[in-house]
Amino acid sequence: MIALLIAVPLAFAFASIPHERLGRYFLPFVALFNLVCLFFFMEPGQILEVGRWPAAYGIALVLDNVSYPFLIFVNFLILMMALSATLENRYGTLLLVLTAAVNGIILTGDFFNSFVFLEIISVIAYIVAAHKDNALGAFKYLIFGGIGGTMYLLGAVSVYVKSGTLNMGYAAFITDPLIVPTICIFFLITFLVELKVLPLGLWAPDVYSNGSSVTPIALGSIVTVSLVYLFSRIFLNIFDLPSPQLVGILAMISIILAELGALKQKSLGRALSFATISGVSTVVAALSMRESEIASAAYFYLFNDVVSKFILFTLFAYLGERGFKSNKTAGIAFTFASLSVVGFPMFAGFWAKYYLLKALFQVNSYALPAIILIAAVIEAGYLIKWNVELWYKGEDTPKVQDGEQDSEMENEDDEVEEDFIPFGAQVVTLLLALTLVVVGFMPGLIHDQTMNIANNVLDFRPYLDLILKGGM
Amino acid sequence: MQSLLLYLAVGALVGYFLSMINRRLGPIVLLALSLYGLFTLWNMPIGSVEGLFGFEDILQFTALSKYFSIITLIVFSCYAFFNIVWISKAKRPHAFSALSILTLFGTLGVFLTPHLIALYIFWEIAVVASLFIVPMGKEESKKATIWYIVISSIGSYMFLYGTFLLYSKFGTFNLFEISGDIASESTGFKWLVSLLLLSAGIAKSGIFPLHVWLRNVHGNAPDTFSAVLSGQLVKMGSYIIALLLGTFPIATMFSQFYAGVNIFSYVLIWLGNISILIGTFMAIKQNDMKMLMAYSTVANGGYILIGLALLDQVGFAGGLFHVINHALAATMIFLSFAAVVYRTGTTKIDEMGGLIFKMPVTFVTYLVGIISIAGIPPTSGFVSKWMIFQSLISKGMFVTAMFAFVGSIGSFLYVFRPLAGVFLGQLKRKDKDVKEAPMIMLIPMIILVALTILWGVFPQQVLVWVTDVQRQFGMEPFKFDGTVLYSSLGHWDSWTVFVMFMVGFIIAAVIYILMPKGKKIPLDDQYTSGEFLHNFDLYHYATKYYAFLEREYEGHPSFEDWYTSIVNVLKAIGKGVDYFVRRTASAYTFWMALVLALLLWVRW
Amino acid sequence: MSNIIYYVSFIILGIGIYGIVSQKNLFKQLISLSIIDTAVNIFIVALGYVEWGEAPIYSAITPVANFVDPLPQALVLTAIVIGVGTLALGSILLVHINEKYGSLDPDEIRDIREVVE
Amino acid sequence: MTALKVAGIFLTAFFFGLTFEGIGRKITARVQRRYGPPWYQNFIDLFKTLSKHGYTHGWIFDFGVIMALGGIIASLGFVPVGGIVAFPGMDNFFVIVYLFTIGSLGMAMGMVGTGNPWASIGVARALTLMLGYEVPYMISIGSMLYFYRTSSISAIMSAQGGDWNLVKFPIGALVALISLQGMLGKEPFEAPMAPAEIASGPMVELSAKYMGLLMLMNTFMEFAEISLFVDLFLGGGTYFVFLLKYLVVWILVVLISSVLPRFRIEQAVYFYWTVPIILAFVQVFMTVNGFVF
Amino acid sequence: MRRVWAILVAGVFLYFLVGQFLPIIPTFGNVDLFTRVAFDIINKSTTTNYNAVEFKKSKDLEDGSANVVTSIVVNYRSFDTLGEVSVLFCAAIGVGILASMLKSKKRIEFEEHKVLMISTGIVLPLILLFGAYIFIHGHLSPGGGFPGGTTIALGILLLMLSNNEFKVTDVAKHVEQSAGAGYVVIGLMGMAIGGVFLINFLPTGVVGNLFSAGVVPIVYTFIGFKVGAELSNVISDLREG
Repeated sequence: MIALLIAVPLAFAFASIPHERLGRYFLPFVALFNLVCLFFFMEPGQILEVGRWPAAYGIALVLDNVSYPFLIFVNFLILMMALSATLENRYGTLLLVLTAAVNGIILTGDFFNSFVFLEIISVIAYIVAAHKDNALGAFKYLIFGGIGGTMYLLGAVSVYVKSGTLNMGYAAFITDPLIVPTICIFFLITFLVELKVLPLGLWAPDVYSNGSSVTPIALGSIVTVSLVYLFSRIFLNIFDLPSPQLVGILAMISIILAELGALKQKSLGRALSFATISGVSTVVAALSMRESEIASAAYFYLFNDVVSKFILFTLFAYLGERGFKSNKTAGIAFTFASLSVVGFPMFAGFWAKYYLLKALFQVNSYALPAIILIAAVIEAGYLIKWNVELWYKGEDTPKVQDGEQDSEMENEDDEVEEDFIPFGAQVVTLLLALTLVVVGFMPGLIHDQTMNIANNVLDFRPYLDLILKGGM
Repeated sequence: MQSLLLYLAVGALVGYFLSMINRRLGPIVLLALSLYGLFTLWNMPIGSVEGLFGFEDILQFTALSKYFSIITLIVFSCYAFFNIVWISKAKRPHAFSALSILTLFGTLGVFLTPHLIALYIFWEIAVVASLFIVPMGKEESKKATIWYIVISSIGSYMFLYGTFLLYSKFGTFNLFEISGDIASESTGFKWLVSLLLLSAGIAKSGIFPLHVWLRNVHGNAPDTFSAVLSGQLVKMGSYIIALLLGTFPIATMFSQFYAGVNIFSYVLIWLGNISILIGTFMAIKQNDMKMLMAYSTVANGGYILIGLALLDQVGFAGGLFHVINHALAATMIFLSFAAVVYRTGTTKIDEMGGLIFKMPVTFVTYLVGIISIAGIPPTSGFVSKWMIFQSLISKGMFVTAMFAFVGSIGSFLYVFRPLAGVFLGQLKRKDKDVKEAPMIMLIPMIILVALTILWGVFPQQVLVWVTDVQRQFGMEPFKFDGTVLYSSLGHWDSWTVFVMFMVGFIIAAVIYILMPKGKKIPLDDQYTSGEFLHNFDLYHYATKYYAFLEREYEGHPSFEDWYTSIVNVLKAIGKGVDYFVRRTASAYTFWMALVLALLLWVRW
Repeated sequence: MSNIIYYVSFIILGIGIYGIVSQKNLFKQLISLSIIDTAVNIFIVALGYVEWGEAPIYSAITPVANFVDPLPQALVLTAIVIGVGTLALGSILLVHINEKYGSLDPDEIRDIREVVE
Repeated sequence: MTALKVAGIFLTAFFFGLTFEGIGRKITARVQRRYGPPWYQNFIDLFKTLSKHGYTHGWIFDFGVIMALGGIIASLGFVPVGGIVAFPGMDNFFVIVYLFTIGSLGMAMGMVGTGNPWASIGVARALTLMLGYEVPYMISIGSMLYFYRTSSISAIMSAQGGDWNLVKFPIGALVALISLQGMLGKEPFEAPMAPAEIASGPMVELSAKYMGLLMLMNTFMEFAEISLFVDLFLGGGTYFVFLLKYLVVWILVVLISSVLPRFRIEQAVYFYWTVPIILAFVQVFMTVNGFVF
Repeated sequence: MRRVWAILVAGVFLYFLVGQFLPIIPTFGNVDLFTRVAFDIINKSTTTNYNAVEFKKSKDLEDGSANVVTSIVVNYRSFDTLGEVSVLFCAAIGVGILASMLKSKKRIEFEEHKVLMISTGIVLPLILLFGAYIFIHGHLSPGGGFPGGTTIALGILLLMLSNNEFKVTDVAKHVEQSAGAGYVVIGLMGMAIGGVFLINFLPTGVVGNLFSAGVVPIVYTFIGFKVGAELSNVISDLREG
């Protein structure tokens, strides 16, 4: 039953070959189908042994309290992207396979299987990255991701050599203090590359800033979320993170460097890419603490960051050189998203920062909060700058943005410019912006979920029980 | 309180949509709300506690809250009243009104809650709402917005950090619960927390290290909103300072340094001194009248800080009293500027002149405003200055006293510059058909003038509030009896002074009337050392008014440049990062290996 | 000296990394990447070798099981195909780069890009 | 009773102020080898100017003049003249100092209101000079307030009894004297008026009655300021002793002014912010550490 | 300088692999299979009790293919193979997209060669036949879907080299689609019949017979067709430009 989440997208992908644009029309329905399945026909706590081979021998798909919310979130993002992005021919098919792959990488309980899905994601990522004639960035990513993939393969194989099986649950019985870190370093390198933690994430800005409406969202939002899941599954649940302090320090450096890089940029796209780097680095830094409170806050932060960046990147892709003068809705969404990224109150971002700082201070960690706040100051500076610039673009007499509501000025009713943002994108961005506001007023909506995830991801027992139970 | 805040939150939306119908309705809504709030809070008993949005006991109405909320609401009602006409010049009236209401909402929230996180939330709401009003001003206002947000964020994030530090120690966000236990912590912790929490107030009220944003923001913001910025939003910073200095047992937390003043207060006092110096001398050389008043705000923020940091019977009261004086005076002055700009359309001093015969009421407003700023009796400005001086002298803090004197005398210089340049002197030919500002604009100014003089002659009402605050913080309240004000160095009677002033004035007037009447001649008929006047515009002495004084400190260091260069350094680092980004794959693997080696190194 | 083959695969791996870092030409870097893949595959297959073991196929010659570990071989089969996909993609990307910048030398390309921006 | 005292102070200021000014003019003339006007010349000038028809430049001009005179009269009421103390205890130093500024502000406003650049320049200089002399003056007086724990002039006056503060606070007295020279606008701190340079600055547009009123104001101002000095440093004394001391100080001031040239304005400010301020702080240091003779 | 860096980097890697990684893996050859799942897989007793497998004798085991690697690839870890197929699929699509995005549409022409043309006519059927053989006997002998498909694609390449007129038509695309969909459909059929995705729902005959091992040959046939079609697509895309 769980396999449908992977099989159905694949089947539609294969079926969509003969006509070039067929995949585009399949994509939203498939995502919707996945969501419906997840909501109504599946509940966490079930395992599927593919081909009914016992988990140790075959491949087991596990749907537990950790992967369930992630699946919902990822499929929701895919649905949003399917509605908002403009897909060239054949991209629909690729994104269908991507859907299958991210669902697979979240569901699978097998190291080598996750490697295969990782490679699918990477291959699609290379293609998507080459969008808008950005072959060079894509090639960088290919070289880098290729090596990362190789490292992951080495890790998986050494897990097999040491534990005799590739299953994640059984792999957890490797406890030799000499072996585990060595294996984990292989995985860690892959994740540092794929999660764009500087200095390994240097490929990201060139890839994200190609001005496509697909690339940054598919890679920056969807893939990132699934990989953060895998990161926490491997390093929080199965193995111990090797030298967590070092990872934390690395991520902090990455935060600051990324913010400075963003501060310098002259194009909004690159600035946003750097901002994404710092956001994900924050999540990694927080996750490396291995505390349930902090992890929950980190997932909240991830939620806010991904949704806001979704809005920002989409609007950036459509804006091009134009400002918000002719399109207020976009402006509102953009402003809300940037405010939420910076973490102003009454947006989701504030609660993300609030929970994160609170949890960090409870374990007496004082460096990361300082870093986060410094980064927030820089972020506030350049994001507000971009807001103002975009609101005033091409206006001889300055007109002002209004942060709260959308307003039509009497004196510009007569001049109506053409609407350059497709309706779908407008609706989606506005919807997501409103989501940020709603979450800002009712943080419990997300926080309960993230607490649930964090509590489950940090104790290994239920996962192993599930695998040992076996069955459907 | 809860209902008031809710009305304000809803009022923002209502005001927005009403101003769709007619843009004048927006300010009217704000006026109604502020008057309602003034009525409510004036009659509210001190110490009443309420919840908000389901959080229990999150609102607490202390004496300090009452004092500051009343100031805020007075300022805001005058501002709203003024806007009813001015709004027609606003860039985008709906948003303007709605955001103004939201600013009021945020500020009142700040004043009403002792819960640090709630305070932070309200604070940021006020900041963001005002942030989006600022760029409605001149062209430079866009850059000003960046200054505003960055420095305000620095302050508020330091505040947040300190808040969480306290939380990690004491497990509560309620300031009043914390205040008791903090004295027993380690010295470093106390310094850190106090400085972090105070830095929000320092950034907001434009104290020395973080004063650079005031010139840009106050100078370029929409004309009437500058009044709120300088008269009210800056007072949010003073509120934080007063709250923390009063709530924390600063006197017992830190060791005594000099004349019963502890070392921490002394650091603050020195910040205040530097602010006074910078504010005064930078204001003297400004040619833009709004920027000039912005720097005067810096100087007065220094006064308030000094007064509050003295933490004694007279000085603290003086600082608190100075808050309301400066609030009223700055509002008056900026409103009169707004009226002038409304008619003439410029803020450069040397582009105007002789407006007094065109807009007399505006002139009188400005005159009383500057008299209060300069602290001359019988306006209320003198009362607070007298308190601060008395306290400084009685403690023997003569260096600080010197700074205070310099600021006080210097204020004569800079407030006189717009007076001479804008209102007095030769009327520019381009302004010859300028009219007095409309009636609606004059009424709030007149109200403010009346209040200033009233509280200058009968300061009891304000002193009652101030002494309530002192009692709340467990200090010895300021001693006064009717209009007689006592300090350890003697007393004076504002009423007597006023009477004597009247007597002298009447004597002079009598002499003037008895003597033969003078003949009225136009301004351009005067002593020109035998020359014939060709251009009367040029005959008006307003450019480089204090050139001979400015020459003395031309090469002064500019903190704006310093901060800009810091930003440039950061950008240079960012450029380095970007350089590595642009390298192609070959460099990356090297980095990867580096990380690998690092991981190993740490593990061994 | 029994696990000489490990060393061989490691050396090939090192050659690949050396190629990636040292070569300016992007195509050579791609080739180096696939060299690394190959080295890893060799290594993995070597991991599964059992002394005197035979190919894991039941046949007339080997009716009973005395096999090497088949699972690494299966994994390598998958890994090879994935490597092929990556290689094909990389080559077409290089065609694009060469068409856009007229060069495969990263330094020249960077100069061109800075001129463009 | 208070009213009578105030009236007495006013009359004293009027008659003796004008008389002493006349004597001062005479002394200056003698120093400059001239014959000089009679001692009652100022009365003549005053009544003559007051009785003539003058020219006005609009209501702010008139208002400024009235405000100037009114402010000075008001502040004069608080100054103890020898035994005559109108408001015992309430004659607070800062009140008096700030009441003076009303007069100055009124004069500045009225004069600039004439629209004559000379007036504006003169006022600007006057204010700048004020920034110079007020600070050391207030600091040195402040040290006395700190010593006597009171800021009431009459209290200090009576407290010093026999031995004058001139002896107790010699340096402070010196600083106060230098500042007094600037307050009175006498050489070497005469830049604001400077008849030959900026056509006597603020006074440039004055005619008939306005001139008279300002002369009166000037006289009262000098009287008040010198009386302050006498009260604070020479121990006031009974009415006639007070007047005697007053005369001495006045003659000293006049002699100094009649032999010295004029500082440029920034020179004056620079001077005030170096020498007198340092001296004032020396005095402060001595006072705070109890070195009072 | 670059080369110094390069040697340094490679050195770090080797240092890590030799110094850190080598000690924790078993020395070459002495692997003890009992500690690995491979042992049960070889003896086809992951779900049943252990009994030795004998060629051409033992029947109806849990998995019937004589080639153990095949049994792992297509049966035990068939899910990996599905993913693997989709990797190749995505790569092919990507090459197609990127090739179609190229500005300069110039087709690579080869010079006609008589010998090549004639010999192609002779060799091509054999090649195709051999490819088919490889993937049909994937469960008995070395090889399988991927090598077979590759062989077929090589035949297509030979055809291209031999005559310029030849173009890969949309037939390839349809074959690819139907083959890929077929794999998934088999998986779903397994779900329908056996209740689990990709279950082996056909009887696994005697080990070593051609008609044995349930769905394995079918899947491999699909894979063979799919891979062949995909690779020929890739080649033609690269050529057509």
